[in-house]
Amino acid sequence: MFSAFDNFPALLIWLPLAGALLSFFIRSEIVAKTTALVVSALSLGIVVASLFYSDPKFYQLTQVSYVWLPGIGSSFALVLDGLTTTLCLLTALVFPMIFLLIPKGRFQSANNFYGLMLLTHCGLMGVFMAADALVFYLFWELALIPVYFLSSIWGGEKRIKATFKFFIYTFLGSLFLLIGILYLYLHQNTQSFSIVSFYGAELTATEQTWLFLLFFVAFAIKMPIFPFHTWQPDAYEQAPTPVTMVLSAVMVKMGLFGVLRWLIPLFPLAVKNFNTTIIIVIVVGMIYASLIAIYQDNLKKLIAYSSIAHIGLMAAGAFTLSSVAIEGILVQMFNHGINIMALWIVADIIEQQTGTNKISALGGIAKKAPMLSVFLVIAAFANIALPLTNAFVGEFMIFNGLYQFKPWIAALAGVSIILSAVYTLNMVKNVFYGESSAAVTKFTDISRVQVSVLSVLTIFILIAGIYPTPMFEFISDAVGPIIKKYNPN
Amino acid sequence: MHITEILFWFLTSLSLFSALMVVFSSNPVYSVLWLILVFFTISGHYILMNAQFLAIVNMIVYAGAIMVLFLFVIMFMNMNKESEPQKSNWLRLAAAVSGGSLMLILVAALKDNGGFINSLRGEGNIGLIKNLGKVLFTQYVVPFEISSILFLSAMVGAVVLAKKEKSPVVS
Amino acid sequence: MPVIPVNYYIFFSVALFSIGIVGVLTRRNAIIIFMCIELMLNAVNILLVAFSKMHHVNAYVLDRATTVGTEAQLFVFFIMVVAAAEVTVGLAIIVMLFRNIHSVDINFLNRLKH
Amino acid sequence: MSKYVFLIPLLPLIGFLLNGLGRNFLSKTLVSIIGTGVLLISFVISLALLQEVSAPGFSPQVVKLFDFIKTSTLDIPFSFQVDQLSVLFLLVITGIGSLIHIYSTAYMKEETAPHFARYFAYLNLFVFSMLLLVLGSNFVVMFVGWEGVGLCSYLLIGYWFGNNEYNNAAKKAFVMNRIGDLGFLLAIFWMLAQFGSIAYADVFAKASTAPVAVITGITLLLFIGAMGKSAQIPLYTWLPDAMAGPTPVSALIHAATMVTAGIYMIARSNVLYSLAPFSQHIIAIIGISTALLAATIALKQNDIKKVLAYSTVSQLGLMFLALGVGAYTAGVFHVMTHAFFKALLFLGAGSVIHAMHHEQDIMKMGGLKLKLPITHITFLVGCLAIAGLPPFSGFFSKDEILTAALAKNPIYYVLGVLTSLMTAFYMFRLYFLVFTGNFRGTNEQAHHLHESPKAMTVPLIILALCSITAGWIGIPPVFAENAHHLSSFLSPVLGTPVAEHGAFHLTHSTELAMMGGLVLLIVIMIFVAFKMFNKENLTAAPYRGISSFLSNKWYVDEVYDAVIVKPLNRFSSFLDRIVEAKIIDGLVVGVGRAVQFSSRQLRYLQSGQVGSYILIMMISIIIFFIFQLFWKL
Amino acid sequence: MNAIIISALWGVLMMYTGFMTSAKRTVSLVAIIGVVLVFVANWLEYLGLSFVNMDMMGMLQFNTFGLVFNGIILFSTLIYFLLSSTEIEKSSHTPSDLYALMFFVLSGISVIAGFQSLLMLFIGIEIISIPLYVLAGSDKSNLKSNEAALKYFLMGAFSTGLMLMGIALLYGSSGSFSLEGVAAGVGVLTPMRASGMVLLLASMSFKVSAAPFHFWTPDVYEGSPTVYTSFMATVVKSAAFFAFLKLFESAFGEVHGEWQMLVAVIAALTLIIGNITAVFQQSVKRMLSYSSIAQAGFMMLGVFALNTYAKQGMILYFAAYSLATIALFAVLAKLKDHSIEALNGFAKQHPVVAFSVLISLLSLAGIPLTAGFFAKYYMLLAVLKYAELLWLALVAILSAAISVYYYFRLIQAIYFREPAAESELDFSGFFKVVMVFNAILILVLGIHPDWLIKLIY
Repeated sequence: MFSAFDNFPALLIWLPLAGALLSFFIRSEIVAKTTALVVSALSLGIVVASLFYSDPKFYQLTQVSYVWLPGIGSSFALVLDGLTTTLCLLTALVFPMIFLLIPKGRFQSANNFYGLMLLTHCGLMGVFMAADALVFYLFWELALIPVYFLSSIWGGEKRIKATFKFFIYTFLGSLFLLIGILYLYLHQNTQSFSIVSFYGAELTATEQTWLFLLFFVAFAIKMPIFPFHTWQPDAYEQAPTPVTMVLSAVMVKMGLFGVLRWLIPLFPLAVKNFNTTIIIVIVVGMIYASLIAIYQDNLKKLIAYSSIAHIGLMAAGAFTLSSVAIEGILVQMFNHGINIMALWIVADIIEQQTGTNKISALGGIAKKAPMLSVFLVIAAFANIALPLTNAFVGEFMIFNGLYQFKPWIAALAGVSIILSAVYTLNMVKNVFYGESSAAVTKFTDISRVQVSVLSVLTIFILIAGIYPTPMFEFISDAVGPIIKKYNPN
Repeated sequence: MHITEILFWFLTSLSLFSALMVVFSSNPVYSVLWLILVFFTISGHYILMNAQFLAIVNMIVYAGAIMVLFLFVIMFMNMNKESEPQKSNWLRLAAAVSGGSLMLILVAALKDNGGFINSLRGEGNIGLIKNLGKVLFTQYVVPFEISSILFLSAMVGAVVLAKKEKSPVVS
Repeated sequence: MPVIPVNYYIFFSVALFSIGIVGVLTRRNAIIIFMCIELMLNAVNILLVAFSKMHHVNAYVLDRATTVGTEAQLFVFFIMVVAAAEVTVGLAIIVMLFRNIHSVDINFLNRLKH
Repeated sequence: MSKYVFLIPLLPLIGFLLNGLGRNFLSKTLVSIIGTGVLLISFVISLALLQEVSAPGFSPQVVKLFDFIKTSTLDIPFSFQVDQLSVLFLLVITGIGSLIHIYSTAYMKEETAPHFARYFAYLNLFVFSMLLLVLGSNFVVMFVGWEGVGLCSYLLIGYWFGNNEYNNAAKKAFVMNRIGDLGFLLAIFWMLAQFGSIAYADVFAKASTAPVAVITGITLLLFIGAMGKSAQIPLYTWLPDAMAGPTPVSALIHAATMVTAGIYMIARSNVLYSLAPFSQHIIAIIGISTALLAATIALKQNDIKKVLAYSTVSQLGLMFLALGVGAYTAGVFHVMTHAFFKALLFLGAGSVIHAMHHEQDIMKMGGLKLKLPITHITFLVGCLAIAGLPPFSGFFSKDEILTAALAKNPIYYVLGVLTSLMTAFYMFRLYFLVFTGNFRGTNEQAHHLHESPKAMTVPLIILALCSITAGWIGIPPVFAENAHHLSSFLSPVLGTPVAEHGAFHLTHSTELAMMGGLVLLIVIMIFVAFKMFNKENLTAAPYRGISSFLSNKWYVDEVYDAVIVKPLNRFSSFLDRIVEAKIIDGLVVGVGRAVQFSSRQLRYLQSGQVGSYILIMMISIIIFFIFQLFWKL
Repeated sequence: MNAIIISALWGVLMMYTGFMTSAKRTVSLVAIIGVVLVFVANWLEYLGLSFVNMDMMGMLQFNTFGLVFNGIILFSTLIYFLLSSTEIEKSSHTPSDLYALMFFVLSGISVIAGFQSLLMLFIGIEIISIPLYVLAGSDKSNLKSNEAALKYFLMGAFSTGLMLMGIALLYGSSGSFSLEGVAAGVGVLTPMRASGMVLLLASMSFKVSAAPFHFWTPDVYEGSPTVYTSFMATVVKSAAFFAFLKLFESAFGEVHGEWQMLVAVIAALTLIIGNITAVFQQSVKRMLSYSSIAQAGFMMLGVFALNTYAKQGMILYFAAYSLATIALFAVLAKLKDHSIEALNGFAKQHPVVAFSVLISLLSLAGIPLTAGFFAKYYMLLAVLKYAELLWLALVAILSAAISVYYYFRLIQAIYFREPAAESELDFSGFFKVVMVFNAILILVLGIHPDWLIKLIY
């Protein structure tokens, strides 16, 4: 192994953190933005480099480990393995794009904005890389707090109420998580929070049931899945769109990641008990969210509900415990992030130019902005998982897993495929096609920066849709440990 | 019945009666007087139990100093009339019920405590000033010293509260 | 020799204590309430002395020179000391209040609630 | 040669990329050259492939390009299958595709350069997807193409995106296709679960090992996919609406190629279907019902393209009938002939519309044969072909289907004949209304009437020629033994047609008599049409009774709207406004409210009265005593 | 012992300072020097250097736990003096007397830090309480202050009565006042011991303002001058908790299981009542009073669990809770209007102070990377050691979630809302420095609590 590689995870934490702290003390917006850009670009570089250094065959659960709180058996342990690499890459990819897209003067006291964004960046990286339950929990919260502030300070009119609902909801969830973690820590053989010793915990069926519920609620709220989702549409709508991008592209993956990294490997008995119920609820929720999306007149809310349906599919896939579904989720988490990012960028451009989110007030943008429309159409079709876009691969595999689990559930979930076409195309039609409405008369096509960012995303969408095999190589080591306890051999 | 027992019952019943009168007399001055009677009966009990020092101190400190202070304050406030408004009836009922049930519960809890019998013969003289003083200034010197802080603070406190401010505090 | 079970003292003390509590609960005059609290303290005192005697007698059987039981009597002494200090401050507070509202009725203490 | 097969789809893809990315820079000429050129090259390569596959002793080749999805549990290569069936479709797609591209260069002339390029990009992308569909060597690649053509269909129907009705039509097409796609997808998963692979070779080899119920399930699900794509009951309503797209698009996608994908899929999986008689029954029943239903609707349509659209639905129904009775070759044969004459008819209609300045109501046409001679002749050829008169191609393919149907069940035959007669009637109604009689349009239209340019007429002529001759590769044994070249060509893939290894054998004379009778009936129908519509002064009376019912397409759209769309919308709004806002979010908010409420109530406990504070304390102490001393907690 | 002596002496000195100088600043300076000296003296004792070597006769005994506790108290008081000295000066003509009282309180707390006998407990608590009655009523012309003082006094005296009854019953059953003596039972709770224990439990719950004995808290905290509320709610409450913990650990530790459920019920009640009632409050001061009840609920979990985690967590909780609350009250004391709306847009006007307030609020809410998180964390850990009591932990976190509601209402006002008018407040540079220092301290404890916790070993 390349020794510097071992330090990559730590760098991914410290860099954004340092950048964030620096940002708070910079008065000039340009310098702050540059700092943010440099830091996030460096992170991206590190993640990309780690892709080359990582060796799937060499699977380990800890790479970096500093002693932190010896008194209670926690150490600052991080790992970059197959499960985390794609998510770290996604995080590292999303942030520079967001920074690039923010025009000067959009946000008051921009240095704080960038600082908080970088803190979020740091928190997200930490969540994904943590190899210690306590560290995981801390970053889990660290990712939440800055987002709360970002949304509440720079958000829409009803921001305070909406983001507060979001905050309290997710905070409650994470408190459940905390209880679960502490219980596990206390009732296992070794006095340690490390992921290895957690995986080795031997729990009775009752304990597993309780702990499962605690963990599950936390992750379910974060994802969010039906019926824990009601914070999400409001929060997405009210948050400033760059923050919404973080929320929906990366942050929701925290919940999924939690399910894969912690929930499923830890509580095999409980998972097996509950998974059918959970999958059914999730699938019903997918259809539910899709139906609501059909009715939405608010562009951001529509995307939010669509996201609930898509995340729901991944969550359902995870609980099938089928390795094909989990492999699908691992790539789909990345791909969904890319797709929804593209959708949000488009939504943001529209909101910035027209000042409205109401679909009924929009229309005919395609005539004014053909370039934007091309990107939107691609993103929209990626959103409905058209083959040769990236989402198809993952969703295909997840559906396959669902089918293996219970064919009728796959059929039921499939209804959401149809519904997703309905609402996505409705949106495309009402926003982009038709006659130009009053709101879009002054619409201009997108700037060069926007084109380049959207192009990068589009290229990702297509390449990952046509030739996804390299992604499967990166994640090849990840599935085994997740479902190890379910296959005794 | 031995004289001690007679005394015990006499003091006890008098004490309880006076205590009730403290609670139920509507004139504060009478309350104070009944309370002084309670203290006297309690001093009597102390003597019965051969705790002469406490009996004396009780009379001096409580009946003498403290109650005079009370009386003084009551007089100072001109409250020697019987017109104290009463609490509402259900509140008084609730008070009586809860006080009574606390007594019942404590009695029920403590009624069979291992058969300790307190024979009030004159064994030992621990209640005498000499013996108490010896222990107080050897073993109990630390609390004794420390209670001086208590007095200091009570003193400072009383001064702070009672002192008349010349003018409102200016900032 | 006359023998009085310690239970009598306990019951007596508890009764006195409860009367004090009832007084605290039923009266509205702050001074009377305070006096009822003194009543409660005296109930404790008598109980302590009784216990002191009890423990002393028990120990005396084994050792004539024992000082067992002194500590309770000293405790009573300290209670009296503290009570005195408390009375000082308490009456000062009551007087202060009286100076302001010309009443010591605790039912009028209701500016602070909810 | 087969290793270069990847070029066939790649070239249109390149064309798509060039035209799509360069739409703001390329001139229309350049766009036309790129768009058409790539297709022509593909056509040539396909011809070369034909050479290879028709050589004796050729075995199907699987050309693997790269790993599409390769994980520890799933191995789906991106690979192409080169065999007779796929090459036949390649030829049809690239051939007719090329012609339609050429035609389009003229037809779309009025568009601005970027939109012109966009149009060609879409067309190229469509061809690319269609080629993937037929070339794939496993069901996933087929599915990729399958959805790809759906996308292109969507894009092309909504090509004029300024018009919201077109957009709605596009959306409808896509959504209905998606419903079918779900069936297809589930079938894929089932096959994966059953056979562990979705490569044709593996699936077909292992098919006989699976229980019949499983095969029936899989085939039915596949058929649901086919119903969507090939516009069968109940998923056919999108196709007539799809006429919103430019007419060449209708010709290519909604007549010649994409809609036959369902036929291709079932023909491709014939091994499975042969093992599932129940599915075959279903297919036959649905096919013949669709054929009849669409034919009845077509009788009373006044939009030139709608007539053709319903005719397409009807013909597709016939093809499914063929598949349902096991005559796969007949189905594929009809796909081919239909491709020619329906493309011809659409392009002819396009030529008419072009001349009429986008007027599509046949009641406002009439007497065009003088102004549009070439269009007229070729259109007539198309009509004759579709009506099924010998020696036009339609005759042979349709006859083969009907024969096979008769062999299976006489009712199918009777209904098939009925459909054919109606087809003849409405096609000639169309013909007479458009080309004969008086011109019923505005003066201005009359003034501008002109024959279409070469780029449009030449493809018409070529297609007309094909419409005449295409049937000759499938001469039934009744005319000449072993003249059915198509059948022998396809037999490695589709097996021997049922009629030949005859459980049911008609004598040649009976067969000839039936053919003759049918032809006679068709001629009578044409004559009736001639009588009814070749009038100087035709008045368009409003439809009443059954006519109104038919012209309103059996009110199927209205029923769908009332039964599915509206309730769904209402349900969505119910979910959003009631369930989401009131119940689920209401619960969340309600918890908050409950806390606030209890906060408001609890603080009254804090009464400000010392007495009550102490009382509560005392009560609590008493309770504690009770619990500590008497009722152990 | 060092701390008791120095703080008592300094209390006397403070009384005389009032005679010697009329400059209030000087008085404050002397007080600050005094508390530093007491802190140093305590530190020296921690290092093993005791000024007096007298035989305590088993009345007092100072172990590291007590000394570290005392150190935290003294340090908090130092921060408190630094932040609030100007307000103390404003509160009276003779702040020296009030400082003296606070030094006496400190010496009482130092007694509590080492008590080994119920007598010392009693005296210590009285030394703490009596000056507090006075401090509560120190704003003599303010009726609310008067009311607070009288309520506090009456209820405090009443609870003293309960406590003494409890002590008497314990003496009756064990014949001793020392903690070991009381503990040296037969390992079961006789009815008399149990009765004594229940009464002690009630009176200690009263001192720490645990439900249902908390009723005095909101009224007294609201009525008292804000500076002294701060002192009462932090330093004094911590001391009461220390006494509670030590008493029940030493005297009733062996029969832990017998009374544990009772404490669990008290803790749960405190958490629920404190948090829920705080939600609706409109006055920041009163809200913080309820919040202090809620925090007491969390600390009760430590008393409930009585294990290593509980002790470690208590130490951390004292520090986290005191530092945060002192900072909040310090700002609040400078505000004229105590409604939440008065804080609108505070961050725009005073970014530095707002930041410190933010950190304090986050710490109180138990957000990670602040000291408050680890404090709560240890408490939960302590509770979860009892596997069957998951419900108690759930109650705790549900109330923590509710607490976020009202703490974040303040954050919303401070950070997300627009100011109504120009702020007339002016914070001195020194004040800002101390506030920031305090915030950094909270963060440091939140990142590495081990630095504090390992001191007790």
